Amino acid sequence: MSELRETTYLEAIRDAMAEEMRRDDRVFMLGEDIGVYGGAFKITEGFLDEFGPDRIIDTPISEAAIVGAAIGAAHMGLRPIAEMQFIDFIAPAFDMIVNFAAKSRYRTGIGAGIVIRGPCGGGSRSGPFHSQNVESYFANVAGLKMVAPATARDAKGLLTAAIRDPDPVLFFEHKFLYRRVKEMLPVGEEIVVPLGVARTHREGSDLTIVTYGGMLYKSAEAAEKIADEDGATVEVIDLRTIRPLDTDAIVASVKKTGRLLIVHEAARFGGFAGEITAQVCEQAFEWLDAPVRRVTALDTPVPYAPELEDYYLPQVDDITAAARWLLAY
Amino acid sequence: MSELRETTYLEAIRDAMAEEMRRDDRVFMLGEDIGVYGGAFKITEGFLDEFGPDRIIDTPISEAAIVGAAIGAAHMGLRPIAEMQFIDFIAPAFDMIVNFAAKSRYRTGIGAGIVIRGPCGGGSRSGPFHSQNVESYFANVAGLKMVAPATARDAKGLLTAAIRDPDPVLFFEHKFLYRRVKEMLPVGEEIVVPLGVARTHREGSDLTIVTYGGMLYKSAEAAEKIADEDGATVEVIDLRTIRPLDTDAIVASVKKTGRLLIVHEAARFGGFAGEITAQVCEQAFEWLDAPVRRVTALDTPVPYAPELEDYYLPQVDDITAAARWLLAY
Amino acid sequence: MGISSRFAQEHHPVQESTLSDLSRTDLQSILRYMLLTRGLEERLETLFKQGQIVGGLYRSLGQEGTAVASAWALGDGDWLAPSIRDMGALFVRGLDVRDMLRQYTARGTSLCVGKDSTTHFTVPELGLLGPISPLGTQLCVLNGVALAFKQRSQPNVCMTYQGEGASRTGASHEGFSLAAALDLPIVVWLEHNRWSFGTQSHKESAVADWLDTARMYGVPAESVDGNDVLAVYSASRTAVDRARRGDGMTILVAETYRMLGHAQHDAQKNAPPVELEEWRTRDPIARCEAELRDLGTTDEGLETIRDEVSLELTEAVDDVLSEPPPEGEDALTRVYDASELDPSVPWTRGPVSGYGDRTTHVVVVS
Amino acid sequence: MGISSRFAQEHHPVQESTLSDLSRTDLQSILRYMLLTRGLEERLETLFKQGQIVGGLYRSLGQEGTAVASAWALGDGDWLAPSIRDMGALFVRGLDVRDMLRQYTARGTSLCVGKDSTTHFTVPELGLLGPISPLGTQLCVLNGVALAFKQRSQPNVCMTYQGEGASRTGASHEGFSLAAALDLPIVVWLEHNRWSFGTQSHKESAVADWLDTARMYGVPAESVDGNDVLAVYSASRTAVDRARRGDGMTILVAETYRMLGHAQHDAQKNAPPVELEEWRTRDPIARCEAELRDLGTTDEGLETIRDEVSLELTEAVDDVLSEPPPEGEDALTRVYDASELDPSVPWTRGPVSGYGDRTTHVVVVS
Ligand SMILES: Cc1ncc(C[n+]2csc(CCOP(=O)(O)OP(=O)(O)O)c2C)c(N)n1
Ligand SMILES: Cc1ncc(C[n+]2csc(CCOP(=O)(O)OP(=O)(O)O)c2C)c(N)n1
Ligand SMILES: [Mg+2]
Ligand SMILES: [Mg+2]
Repeated sequence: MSELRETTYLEAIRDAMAEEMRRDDRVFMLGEDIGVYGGAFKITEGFLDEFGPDRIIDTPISEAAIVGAAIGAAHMGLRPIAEMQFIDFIAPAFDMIVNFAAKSRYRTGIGAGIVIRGPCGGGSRSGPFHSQNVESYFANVAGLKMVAPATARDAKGLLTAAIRDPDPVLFFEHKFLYRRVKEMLPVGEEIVVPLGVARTHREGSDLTIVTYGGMLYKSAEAAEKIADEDGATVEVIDLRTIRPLDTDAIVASVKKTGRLLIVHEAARFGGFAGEITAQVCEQAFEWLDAPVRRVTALDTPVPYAPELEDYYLPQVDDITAAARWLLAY
Repeated sequence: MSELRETTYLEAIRDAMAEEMRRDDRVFMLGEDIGVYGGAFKITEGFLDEFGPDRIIDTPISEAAIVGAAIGAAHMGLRPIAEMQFIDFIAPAFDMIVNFAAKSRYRTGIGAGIVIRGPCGGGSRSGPFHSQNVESYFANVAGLKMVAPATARDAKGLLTAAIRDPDPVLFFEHKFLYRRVKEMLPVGEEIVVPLGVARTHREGSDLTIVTYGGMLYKSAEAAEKIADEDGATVEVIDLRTIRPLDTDAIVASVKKTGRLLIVHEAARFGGFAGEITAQVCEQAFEWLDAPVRRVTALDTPVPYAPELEDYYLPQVDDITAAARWLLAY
Repeated sequence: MGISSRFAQEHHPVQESTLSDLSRTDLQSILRYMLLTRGLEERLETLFKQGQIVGGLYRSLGQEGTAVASAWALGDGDWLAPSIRDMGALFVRGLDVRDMLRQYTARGTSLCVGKDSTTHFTVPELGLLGPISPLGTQLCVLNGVALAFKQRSQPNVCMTYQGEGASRTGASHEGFSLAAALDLPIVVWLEHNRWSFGTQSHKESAVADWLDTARMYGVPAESVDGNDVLAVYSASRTAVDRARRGDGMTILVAETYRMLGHAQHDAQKNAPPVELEEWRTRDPIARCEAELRDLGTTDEGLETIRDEVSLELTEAVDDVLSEPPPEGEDALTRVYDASELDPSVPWTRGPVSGYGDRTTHVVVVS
Repeated sequence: MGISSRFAQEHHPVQESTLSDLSRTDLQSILRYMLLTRGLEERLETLFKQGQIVGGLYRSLGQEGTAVASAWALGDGDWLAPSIRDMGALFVRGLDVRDMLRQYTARGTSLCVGKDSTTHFTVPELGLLGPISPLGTQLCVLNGVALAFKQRSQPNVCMTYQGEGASRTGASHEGFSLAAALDLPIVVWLEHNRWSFGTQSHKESAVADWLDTARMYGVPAESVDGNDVLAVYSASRTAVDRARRGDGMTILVAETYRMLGHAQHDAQKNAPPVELEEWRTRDPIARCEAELRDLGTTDEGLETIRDEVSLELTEAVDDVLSEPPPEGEDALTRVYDASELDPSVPWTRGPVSGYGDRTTHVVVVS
């Protein structure tokens, strides 16, 4: 039973990769400025010294080539972790991910067990190109998996599972949580959280909030507020994995509460809330006592000025208002 | 009142571009093999001779550069039409579309009034990379518009509107319809169909089918079958424009019929049916007498062999079965 | 699974000639593979006209020499990544002509079990990495294979092919640039066949000497007569040895010509007759036969090779046409790898029960 | 709108010197713009430390000469597309330093009305095309501007800048390749400043001579001392004239050095001290001042320029800091162009009524 240490979300990600690289020499990393520089967010600080230039590879600025090389290495039985300096820069690799990685097993029988990870999300005043949530770009792509951890434990456990997964996994790290979210975790101890299983963050019986990533904390805060001020109990489900989706967990909760609010940080139109709504309508329609609602960012790019970004992002008051509307329905 | 001529879906697209180029010298085209060769589907046959190499531009194989040049030309007040030889090859231009074109007006106040068009969809045994429906990749991207015509008249009218639109429009032409769909259209007469307005293809009172693009005909066939064999009337709504979505038309129909079936050719999970379901739940929940259902392709890439592709694609029987399930609910 | 075991028997290692010039037997084998390629493509064309081919058919007439003679320079454990026009190289590496027939006729027995066509298969047992349609991407993926060789200090090399049209894509540039930066053991053939789909490449680019496009990456580059199998082989040989020594990537420009349209639907009517005429005189097969005659191979000898090839093809076509197409439900298989899945994870259970129609599948695993 | 009218008055056309060497007044203006750039960046750094800057701050210390002297070669109606490190070029083209201050402090009065930062603005009135963060894309878009010039047979040219790091992206390659193929009137500065974010560029690429990367596109290319404003100007001048004549693209490689980290958060601790030392002696401003002394400008004369610049900056900072931030609701504006919208089209009506919370906006137009 190893000692516990306060571990940030960022450290949990670093530990998952370092420990897995120590355990399994098939695991290696490639990306921009991850070696000598230690990564834009210093996540890979010290990795070059410990694992050497063959396993911590500084690449040119070429996201498509980074993902491509990861796919080829995976074909050879290696377990590559490709870092996108910001997840927004996954866009130039879109073709490589959607057409090569995702379809490889289906077409050829040879899988592409790679992890593509990087910082996503807003709140840090980084403007339209360093704040995006990109899950919806890939939501309709069969063959991919998508993960969005909210806690330090899940960040470590899901990343470990993602590295071991035989299929391509997009791993979205919310940069706002990197240093703000902390948790006591056993030092050097393996944590594996299976992909595709949601977590009930908070139990409740009057309303279900389904969320993931950065929005977990605002949702929990709203739930808290409602418990204190309205005496109603809100169940908060943290999806953890976006694709594949743990529909069973969502449906079970909705059948209990009869009310569903979906909260995500990405824009509203065409966002992931749609898929959740569709599946709940298909599988729990008769249990719904109120319309399924969603609280999301606005249908605009992510603006840069604090006043604009705060208005753009879903806030606790928005969630509370929508939740109360549902409870009163 | 000009004479009518039988016009295929493909000819309607050709006419829209040729007529608009004759009317407005700001309109020009760029793409791969559109000039000397006349286009992979011969849509631009003869264009080089009529409009010359400055307006019919053969480019290198570089979709990002094609879309980029279109954006810059639009900044200068021109009205570019960028052809993707197959819409699948829009993937390498994803970054350029999502990050440059879509966000330009929001960030800088300068719009990017471009049309990106190309053949989409399955049924022609073309395998995983020449059969895709890509609307969901872009559904969550504010600043874009997306159009998917099903009839020859709409193909001409929507493309004309798209060319005149001040914002970036993705125009999806279903290649299975190119030569199979015909209609009598007035020769050389301007047709403009506004973006964002759905069309009621068939009136009905017992069930609403919402669809677009290639699936219109299978949906209509199912509706026909049900009318004949079950005596129930199905309303078929052809969205025509996917983004922005004509929610009013959908909601009005659902409030009338109380039952909604969504049919699209793209895969199910994370497909566009989700957004439609979410909006209907938000705006017509009390009018729903049955769960919203969807008939879509399988959650796999598009397979190549006829046996596999037929199994993969939504068929009339699937639509009929789902419709009957809803009617019996 | 079935595939790999099949190859376990079939795969016949390519002998490595140690000298950079070829023995007569080598040259006869090279001729044989070129004839096999051209012969198979002619059969496929017939099948296409008979409506037996699913989708498009892409010929390599006039370019067989580049594919075959370059692959001849590879050894056991090396990987090869062909474009759709490099079928010949695959046979050199041990692929059965039946496998190409199965691909084009979309058999359930094909390497892609009917889910994809042409050379779009990946077969680790043979060291074959197939392309996907979006051009330029394949080199980026092959880099990863080479990276694995390097990490395991395994003395193997990768060879791939790219058209001049494809070399205009962003992916191609990123692939070259990363391979050079990481000093990967890769040989890239830039196939300058004068065409890109329906357009002459000089109409789509300002490149005067395609060798310049190779030079920019800071690696050795050479221009080669792509229709001269001896030249192609020795350039390949040098480049392969260099890569095997650990001295990194080489880019070879094959000067050649696409003698037919992009695919069956393209009559290539814009091709200048003089150009076609000129290149017809440079046919790689005719030139290889001439070489062999000089080396003493008799007309009977050449006849025998042709007859063997023709017999092999007839048998292959008969076999494959009698093989079954895939079953519809197979469309649902191998989207994800089932082998490592935890049954306690809900989505792995596959189809959602409820409506009982097949469109309610959420996620499908094999 | 407001913006354009503002520029209508402010925009002072840059005089075109007809000779390829510069007059002393030209050189004094160039010095002035370099001082303005460095001075502004120093003020911005102070503001950054005071927490007045929103987001990152990117300096061009040591590279001011390339940006300023190259832009000096442009004329009325020409377009310029800067990277985030080419602020100096913008002032030459008529941008007010206040506009950069507004960008970095996220004012509602900024060219991006607070929606984006740095040089990410596009101002047709000044012929300025801003970049977006994804590198390599800007050149592709500038090609479209040049294409418009060509179609209108308008004798204007485009100039842009790209780091050696950015030149590894696929978009960059596609942009160069298309510009060359279409013979567009563009001058591209490849800024070889030895760094790409936190990594020395030679560690990320095998390119020995960056001029090779330019040669591959089949257009004229030249290597230039990026810290020598005279060399930068005359190379730019020649390239601009060539483009204006209709002879297409030129690629110029600026040999220079990024004297500070990528952004404020980067101390550039891996920079070899000797390298920094060596390049400090090549400071473009010091060298330009020396030139001017040779041409007879007195120390008083140089003092005066410094004082004017300093005064201008103090006023600008005071003005801008007193300007208001944007209003939250402005986040909803100009996603689409409202001016041409047909009110009968449902979605143009904007927010969906019903729940009355602001998260129900479906689509927003300005
Ligand atoms: C990214 C992308 N855009 C467009 C196409 C369509 N396409 C298929 S082959 C081809 C021409 C390829 O020319 P080249 O690379 O020279 O190869 P060749 O056909 O001459 O062997 C094109 C444009 C594609 N496959 N991928
Ligand atoms: C496609 C893409 N990937 C990664 C980044 C992150 N990034 C921003 S600047 C930079 C380094 C750019 O180096 P260079 O092009 O040489 O310009 P310099 O900073 O030296 O002026 C990187 C990697 C990006 N902006 N775009
Ligand atoms: Mg070619
Ligand atoms: Mg640099």
